[in-house]
Formats: sequence, C-alpha cells, structure tokens
Amino acid sequence: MMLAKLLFYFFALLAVGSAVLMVTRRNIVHAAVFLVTTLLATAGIFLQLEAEFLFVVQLLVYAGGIMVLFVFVIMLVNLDIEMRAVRFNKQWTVAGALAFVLAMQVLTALWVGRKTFHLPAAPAALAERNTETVADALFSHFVLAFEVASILLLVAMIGAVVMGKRRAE
Amino acid sequence: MVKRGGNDEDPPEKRPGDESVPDASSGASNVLQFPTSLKKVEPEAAAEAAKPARRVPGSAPAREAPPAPAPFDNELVQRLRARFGDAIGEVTIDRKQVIVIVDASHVREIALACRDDEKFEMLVDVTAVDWPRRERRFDIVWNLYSLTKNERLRLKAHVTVGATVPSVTSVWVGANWPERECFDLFGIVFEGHPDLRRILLPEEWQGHPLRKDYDILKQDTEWVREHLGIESGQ
Amino acid sequence: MSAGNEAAGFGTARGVDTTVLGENEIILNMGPQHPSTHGVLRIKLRLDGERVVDSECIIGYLHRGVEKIAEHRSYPQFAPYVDRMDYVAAVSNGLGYCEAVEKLLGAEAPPRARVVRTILAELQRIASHLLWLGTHALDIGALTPIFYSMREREEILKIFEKYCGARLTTHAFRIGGLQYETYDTFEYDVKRFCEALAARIDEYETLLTENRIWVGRTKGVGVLSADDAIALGVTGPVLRASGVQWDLRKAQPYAAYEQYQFEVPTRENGDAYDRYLVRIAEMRQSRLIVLQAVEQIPEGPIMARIGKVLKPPPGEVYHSIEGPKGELGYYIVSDGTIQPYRVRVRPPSFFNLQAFHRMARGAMVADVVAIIGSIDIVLGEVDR
Amino acid sequence: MRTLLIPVLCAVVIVALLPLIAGYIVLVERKVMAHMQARLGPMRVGPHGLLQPIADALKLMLKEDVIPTNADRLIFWFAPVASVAAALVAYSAMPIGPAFQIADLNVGLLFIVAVSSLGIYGVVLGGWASNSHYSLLGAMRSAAQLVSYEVAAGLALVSVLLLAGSLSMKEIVQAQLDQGVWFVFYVPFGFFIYLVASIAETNRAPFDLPEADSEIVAGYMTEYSGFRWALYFLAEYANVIVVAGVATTLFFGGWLRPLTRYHDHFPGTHVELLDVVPAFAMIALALYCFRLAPRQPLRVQKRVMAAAGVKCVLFAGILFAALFGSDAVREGVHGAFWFLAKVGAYIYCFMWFRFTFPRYRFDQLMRLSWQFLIPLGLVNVIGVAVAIVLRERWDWNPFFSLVPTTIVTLGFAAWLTADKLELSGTDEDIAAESAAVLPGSGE
Repeated sequence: MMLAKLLFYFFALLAVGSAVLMVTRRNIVHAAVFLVTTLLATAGIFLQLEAEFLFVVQLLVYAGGIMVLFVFVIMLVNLDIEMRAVRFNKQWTVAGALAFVLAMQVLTALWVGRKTFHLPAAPAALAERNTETVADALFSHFVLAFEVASILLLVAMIGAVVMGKRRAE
Repeated sequence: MVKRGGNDEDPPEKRPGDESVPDASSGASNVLQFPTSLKKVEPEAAAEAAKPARRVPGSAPAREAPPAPAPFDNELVQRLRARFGDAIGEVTIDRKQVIVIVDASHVREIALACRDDEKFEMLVDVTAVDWPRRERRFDIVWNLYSLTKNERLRLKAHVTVGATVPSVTSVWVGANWPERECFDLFGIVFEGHPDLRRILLPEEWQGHPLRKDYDILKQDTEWVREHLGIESGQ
Repeated sequence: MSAGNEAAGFGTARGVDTTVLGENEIILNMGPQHPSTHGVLRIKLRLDGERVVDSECIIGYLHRGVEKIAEHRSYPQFAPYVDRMDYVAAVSNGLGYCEAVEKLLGAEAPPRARVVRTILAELQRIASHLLWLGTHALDIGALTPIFYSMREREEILKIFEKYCGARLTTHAFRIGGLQYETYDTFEYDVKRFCEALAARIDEYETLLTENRIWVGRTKGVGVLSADDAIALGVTGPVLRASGVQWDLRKAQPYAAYEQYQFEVPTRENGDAYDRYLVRIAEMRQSRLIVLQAVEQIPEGPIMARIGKVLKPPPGEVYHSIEGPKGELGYYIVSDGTIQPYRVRVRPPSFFNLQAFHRMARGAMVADVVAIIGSIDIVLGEVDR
Repeated sequence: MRTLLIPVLCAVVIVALLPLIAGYIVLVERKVMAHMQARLGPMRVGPHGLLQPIADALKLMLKEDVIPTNADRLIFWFAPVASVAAALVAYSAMPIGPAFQIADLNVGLLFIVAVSSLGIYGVVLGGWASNSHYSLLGAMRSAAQLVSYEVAAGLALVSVLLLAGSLSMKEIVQAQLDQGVWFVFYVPFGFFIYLVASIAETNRAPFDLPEADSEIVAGYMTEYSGFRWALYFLAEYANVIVVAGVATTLFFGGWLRPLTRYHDHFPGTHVELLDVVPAFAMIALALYCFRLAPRQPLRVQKRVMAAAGVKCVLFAGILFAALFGSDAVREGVHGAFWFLAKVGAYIYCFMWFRFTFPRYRFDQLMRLSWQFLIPLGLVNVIGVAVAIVLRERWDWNPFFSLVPTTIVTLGFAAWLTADKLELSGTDEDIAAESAAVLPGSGE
C-alpha cells in the first residue's frame, strides 16, 4: 500500500504543479506542455483507481487528440509577439480577493461538513470489465444523452467543414 | 538518304549545288517532318521552309575559308526596311548567318514585328559584346529563331556606355534572365525590365566582369573582404 | 503582387516580396544547400501553408566566369573548360564547342569523326537522362531507380573511359575531329550496351510509369503550355513535353544525325509526367541512333586539316546543338587572333530554369522538387 | 512485491534490448535495401556488416550535440525523450508470447494505441523547438498525418474488436484460438486498412512526408544530431515494432503457430509434429552460417560468422528443449518465436514497400485517408457488425457470414478508387486552387 500512496502523491503533485506552471508560463507552447503533463498525471490517478477505461480515454482523447490539435495551432502563432504582449497585470488584486473568498468558502464547507466527510467503500466488482460497464451504461441508460451529444458534435463538425470550405473558395 | 557534307545549315542560306539534295526539313522519307507549327506537324509549314533557301544568292563552297561578311538582301529585310526605315541599318551575311543591325531605341518594335509578322517566335539568346575602342562600344545581340520557318535571325545594336536599351521582356518573357545577365556582366541597362538586378554575381558586387577593361584577375576586393572574411579570393 | 506582369501575359519572376506576409504565410529558403535542388540552386518560396504563392530562383553560386576565361585562352585551350559547364553531359558540350569553332574556321570534321561524335554524344544523352531519371525518382521518394540507372550509366562511363581515359569531363573531341581513334572493342562494347539497355529501360518503366503514386505525383504538376514554353525560350525535352515537336537534330542537323532514322517523341500536356515519358522515349531513340551509327562507322581520317595554330578569320558564329537538356548554343566572336574575342554560351538549363517560376505557381512544396527534377538542370551550366 | 518482480524484469529486458534490436533492424533494412538495389550494403564492420549497428551507435553517442541558436532549449531537449518514452511505454501491454507481458490490461489495445499516439508530441514539439522552417513544416505534416490515420487505424481495429469481444491483447489472441482462424482471414479489409494506416502512423515510406529528405531536408529531425537524433530513430523503429506487434496480435493470431487446430503428436510422446518446425528452421540457418564461415576473408570475420551459427544452434536447442518442458515453458518459448517471426515478416513488408514506392504528396496522403480508408473502414465495421448478427441470430457459419461483408467492402473500394479517389487533381482543380491562393491572378 505504501507504493500506491507514493504513486498517488507523485501523480497529485505532478498534476497540481504542472497546472500551476501552466498558468504562469508566458510561452504558450510551454504552457501547453504543462497542460499535457497535468492531463497525464490525472490519467495516472485514474489508473490507480482502477478506472482503466477512463484512463485510456483520458490519454487518447485529451492528451493524444485534443491537445495535439492545440499544440498544432499554437505552433503557428507568432510566439515572439505573444510573449511581448502586455498582460492584464492590474487584475492581481481583484483575482487575489476572489481567490481568497473562494478558498474561505471551500474551507468553511469542509469544516462544517467534516463529520459526514467519508468516502464510500470502493465497490469490489467494478474493476472487472469496466469497459463493458461503461458501454452498457452509455448505450442503454444514457442512450438519448449520448445521441444528443453526438449530434451536437456532428453539427460542429459540419460547421467547421463549411467554414473551412468558404475560405478556400 | 544522301549524305551531306555540311555539318549544319542555317537557313535561309543554302550551299549552291545542294539543290538536288532534299533539305532535311522538307520531308525526306525517313525523317520526321520539320519544322513544325506548334503542337502539330503541318505539311505546308515544311514546304514553306524550303522557300527562303531559293532566294539566297550563291556563296563560296564550304571547305574554303569562310567569306567575309557580305551585304545581304531578301524579302524579309525589305519588309523590315519598309516598315522601320532608318531603324534598320546594315544587313550582312556572315558564315550563312543573317545579321541585322538595328537602332537600339527601336528594338522593341522590331522585335515585336519579328515575333508576330515574321514568325520568329523564339528568343534564343540575348547577349552583348564589348568593343572598348569603339565609340558605341557595346554590341547587343538578340538571337531569334523561327519554329515555323526553321530559320535563325540575329539582331544587333550598337550602344554607348550608359545608354539604355529597351527591354524585350514584354515581347518574350524569356528575355528576363538573359537581360539580367547582360546587366550583371556588362552593365547594360534594359529599360522596362521588370526586375533588373544582378543575377550571377552577388547584388553588392562592384564592376561588370565581361567588359574588356575588367581584368581577368580583378575582383571586388571590398566585397570579398566583407562577405568572405578573407583578404583576397585569389 | 504579379498583377502588372499578368497584364503583359506572363508572371515574370520578380523576386519574392518578403516584407508583407499574409496570415499563414511563411518564407522558405530552399537551398543553396538542399538535398534536391541539384547543386547550389537557392529557391525562395513564399508559402501559404504548403502551397507556393510566389517563388524566386537565386542562382550564381557556381559562377566561375567561364565566358571571361574563354577570352584569355586559345581556342583549343578553352575546350576542356566547356566540359565543366554541364558536367553530366560533357561530351555534348564539347561537341557544340568544337562544331562552333569549326564553323568559324570554315572547316569540317571528316565523316568518321562525325559518326563517332554522334555515337558518343548519344551515349552521353542516355547517360544524362539516366542520371536525371535516378535523381528525379529519388526526389519524388522512389529510392530504388537511381541504383538501377547508375548501373547502366556506369557502362557508358566505362566506354568513355576506355575511349579517352576520362569518365566525366571527357574532353573527347578536338576542333576539327576527334582527340583519339576509337579503341579496338569500341563497336562491340557499344552494341552490347545498347542491346542490354532496352530491357533495362523496360525495368525502370515497370517501376514507375504506371505506378499510381508516381503518376499522382507527376501528372498535372508543373504544367507549361506550348506557348509559354516558346515565349520563355524553353528547349529540349521540356519543350517537347509541351507538344512542340522540335529537335535540332532534325531541324538543323549537325554531326551525322541526318544519316539516321529516329523519331522525336513529344507529349501533349507539358507536365512533369510527360517530361518523364519524353525522356524515357528519347533514351530509346538514342539507343536506336547509336545502334545504326555503330553498324557503319566509315573508315578514314579522324582529323580535318585545320593547321596547328587556330586563327579563325574575323567574324562571328552562332552554332547550337541539341544537348540532353535542350538547345546548347555557342556564340563565338573572332577578331582574327588565336584567342576568341568573346564566347557566349547559351545554356539550356539557364533558360529552362527560368520557366520554374511559371510552373511552380500554386504548387505544393513537394511539387517544387518534382518540378526542379523534371526540368533537369545542372547548376554548373546555369551559373557557368 | 513478488507480483511486481516479473513485470519489472520484463520491462528492464525490453528497455535494455530494444536499442540493440532497433539497431539490427536498421542493419537488416539496409541489407534488404541493398539487395533490392543490386548492391551489397554494409560490408565493412564485421562479416557482412554485422557489427555496423554497434559502430553506428558509438558514432552517434560520440557526436557533438548541436543545439541551434534561438532554439527552445528545454523543449528541444525534452522532445526526443518524449518520443522514445511513448514508444517504450506502449510495450507494457504487448504480449510477446503468452508468458512475456508486462501488464495484461483489460483495455490493452486501447492503451497501446493511446500511448503510441502520445509520441507525436516528440515530433511536433521537436519540430517547433528547432526554430527552423523545415522542422516546423515536418512537425505540421506529422501532426496532421497522425491524427488522420489514427482514425483509419482505429476503424480497422474496431472490426477485430467486434469479432474478439475484448480489448485485452491476450483475450484477442485467445479468441482467435477459440474460433480457430486468424482474423486476417475474417476481415481482410480491416487488415489492409491497418497495414496502410500503420505505415503512415510510423512515418515510413511511402508516407514518410514528415521527414521527406528531398523536400524538407529531414523534417522535424533537421536540426537534431548525435544522440538526440538517435533517440528519434530509436522511437521510429520502436514504433514500427509496436504496430507490427499490434497487427500480429490482432490479425495473425499473436503467438499462435499456423494451423492451430492441427494437434497430431509424435507417437508415444506429447510433442506435436508442427512444433519442431522452428527448431529445424534454426538448424538450417545455422548450417548456412557454417557454410559461409570459411569463405570470409578475415579471421575475425570467420569467427563471428561461426559464432552466429553457434548462436542459431543454441536457439534451436532452446526451442527443442522447450518442447519437453512444462506447458508454460513450451508455450512461452514457442509463442515468443512465432510472435517475433510474424513481427519480422510484417516489418519486412514495411521495408519492401519503402524501396518500391515513391512518396505521396501531402494532399494525396490526406485524400487517401479521408476519402478512401475511412469510408472503407466504416463500411467494413458495419459489415462485420451485420455478420455478427447473422452469426448469432441465425447461426450462420462464422466464415460464410463474413463473405458478404468482404464482397460489399470490395465493391465499395472499387467504387471509391474508380470515381472518388482522384489522386492527381484535374486541371480545373489546379486552376481553381491556384486562383484561390494567387492574389491578382484571377483579375
């Protein structure tokens, strides 16, 4: 169990640290790399939770698909100009105040509900064939939501094609 | 096929006594017909090509020393003279090649007439020769070729240093690079050229190497020092 | 940016405007050190993504002032220099130069010399086309044909080596005839090579001609219409691929070409694929010429009587031959001394390369290398 | 801790051996290339160039590591490592024989696909960090190519998953054993699509556009040298092995030997007739080495050649001895043999294609994927689904249920190639496209 804990803290620290670096980096390619690291670390935590399907989807879709396209676009941006651009530095105080309020809220909620704060025991049977479980849930119970989401994506895709076509003409 | 002695012929001239020999271009049985019009072989074109040969007055046999440039006249020259008058100077024939001296300032119009009316569709080359002792020291030479008639024609203009010559790039786009080369190596300015820059030498180079007063060992030492970081390229 | 030139009918190369770039546009410098610019050609490309918006060839990296050197050498002394212009077709260069000077002298090589010259020049054309085929295929990503074509080219170079001792810059001819008498098994070697060559060319064609990718990569790429080609002064296989059936060996025969039967292959579309087909067909025709010529090499002297010191009478001459790459012309002005007053070389590659700008418009980066390959340039000749 | 020991050992073996294996695959590739091109290939270092990979590796390690000015140093350093890491991690779910597998994930196949798709970061970031236009073009090409062909490859994999009913690599092989046939015979089009897509994904010719040497010098690797460059090279070959392993597992029955249903034994023993074939093949190879050994010009070469022969005898001995071991040993050793043999054959095909075909152009590459492979893959997947319904609802014979699918897919492919797949754009296309990109040309 020691190893599992170590791994969890490793992934957790990696995720949080990369996330912080991601927001603070000026070079957006670096920021993108740290975002990928965050996603990978989160995937590692999924794996520890034995949510193998979720882990793979995280890799395949977020890290392997979406972020590749992100990086692809970012590469084409003229970085020198971006790096020299003036940031919204004057908002530090507002952001700090908001962050403080949010932090206080979370802490208060934790403090108030500390008595009831227990994680339920992990269901033992879930680890077995969880891909099928996910598939069953998606295609039977949530089939309507699933189809609505896919239509939404289809519309977005057609829209993108139309917009891309217009430019070529 | 009967073997011919001459290793080449430049129509519109033809050696006398050669009349019995079919011209290579007029469709000997084993030879593809030449010249052609664009894209298609037309028999008429081939027949036409033989015509200018008959206009030619006789010249010396080939194996003797080549003749000195002699005055020359034919229908083409007459047409050009009729149209451009004094702009057409002396017309000579040297080693069976017709050379037309033209006035540099009218070159564009003459070139256009040569291309459209006389069917010299192709500009083979533009070059120059430097004669430093002459008053108009440069000869600009345009070598033309007619695919329709399988003939060559050479236009030549004498110009002084610093004079500009009209560019023929509007007549043949292919004149672009050779004119740039003339500018580069001789310093001849072609007026109306879309992009008259040095082409073979670096842009910052000083001097024009093919002029006779540019010694063969000479170079732009400034440039060499600056760009190559050495004292001399020799 | 080329609107002004469009009005005149053509987009003439005018240098790439690097100052104002549209969104997604980048400037790419190909060369002078690039694997497939065939020497030290530099091409400035203005790209929209991978598509070429504008292009400019920058040449001169190999400029050695050959024409200037000529004015300081005697006529025979200059002959070796011409071999170093189109160094993959040195024999053809030498042939053009020797014939031009002979014309200036009013002399003429004896029949035996002319036939041997024809044989060597045609072998050189095959060698040049073989080298082109290999490198062109390599540019398009076919790794294998170059090794096959080099294998055959090697045979030709061996014949050259046996004939004159040199393989590349041969200096095979002399003004007035031949440098050397042919060696004993010359005819046998040439015949054996030609007999093997037919099957070898079939082999290249099996690899490429109907290969779907090859056709896809070359068909419709670098299209040059016949009118454009003529206006640009393009000659040789590139012109013939555009549908103009013009070959100096037929139009204004030199050496011994009028004795032989051969065809001038042409194609209609003027794209890279047609240039490929034209050159392949030309190799077959050259093979036929060589076979005819080697069958009957006339006996007799190999040198004309031109005297020891060459002093052509004053005058000028323009003589051109059909080099492997197009019309290779020499414009020589004599002032009556032993040195030429001016030698102007009309290099085919120089003029053909000029058409690149026209062919490359709207092409992709990958097409650029296909187009350069299909023009078949040698920078030694372009830059002189 | 015991449970971790064997996987860790396997991982160490893979990481330690892979560079060597990749090096020798390069040597084999060069030899194959040479023999296809009427020449000899590496002959100098060792007999028949057998030590060439080691010399190459030494040279690469000693080479100066050049980092271009204005390169993004951090990412320049990180990119090749990312590439190799992704390639290596993919091995963790790859079963090399029934016994040798680091982790049998129940989503093994997806894991391999997902992790190897992460390798693209190495390429893209490396190309970007080099601060060179060639590299950037290579990176862009690579990203677009990989994203497109992953879709096609995914569809090909789905057709197998439908048949196998599992994502676990082991269970896919087990399904092929149970059904008694390699899936390549059930879904030939699935295999075809995967073959093409896997060549494209590993950036091999004729899809090697990201590193097309005649166009963009070396693509994303242009500015790399020495060991970093070697890492990219290692990643490429590691990826080749991964896709070959996936193809072997999914379409060629993984570690199963051919004719899995043929179980005749030698009389009196439990040794199966067909299981001795590998051992005899190895002995034949050994004899060949021994025959060549005396003909080597140098003494050291003779020795190395003889050593190679001895090594083959050793392998034959192991294969033969394994027949008399326990079932686990026998299956482990012979499974590994068959798996590696199939992977080798698949890689040989890669090489063969590379030396035969010219390179695609970028738009043709995209068209091939989006207009040919992906529609074909979709039709194929639907066909397989129909076949499974036929099999399960109406008890069709599994093989015949897939015949209509194959025919329909074949017809669809013919239709696509006849009408739609216009690789070379027509003249109007080109005119329209140049009009689109050339300002002023339409006026």
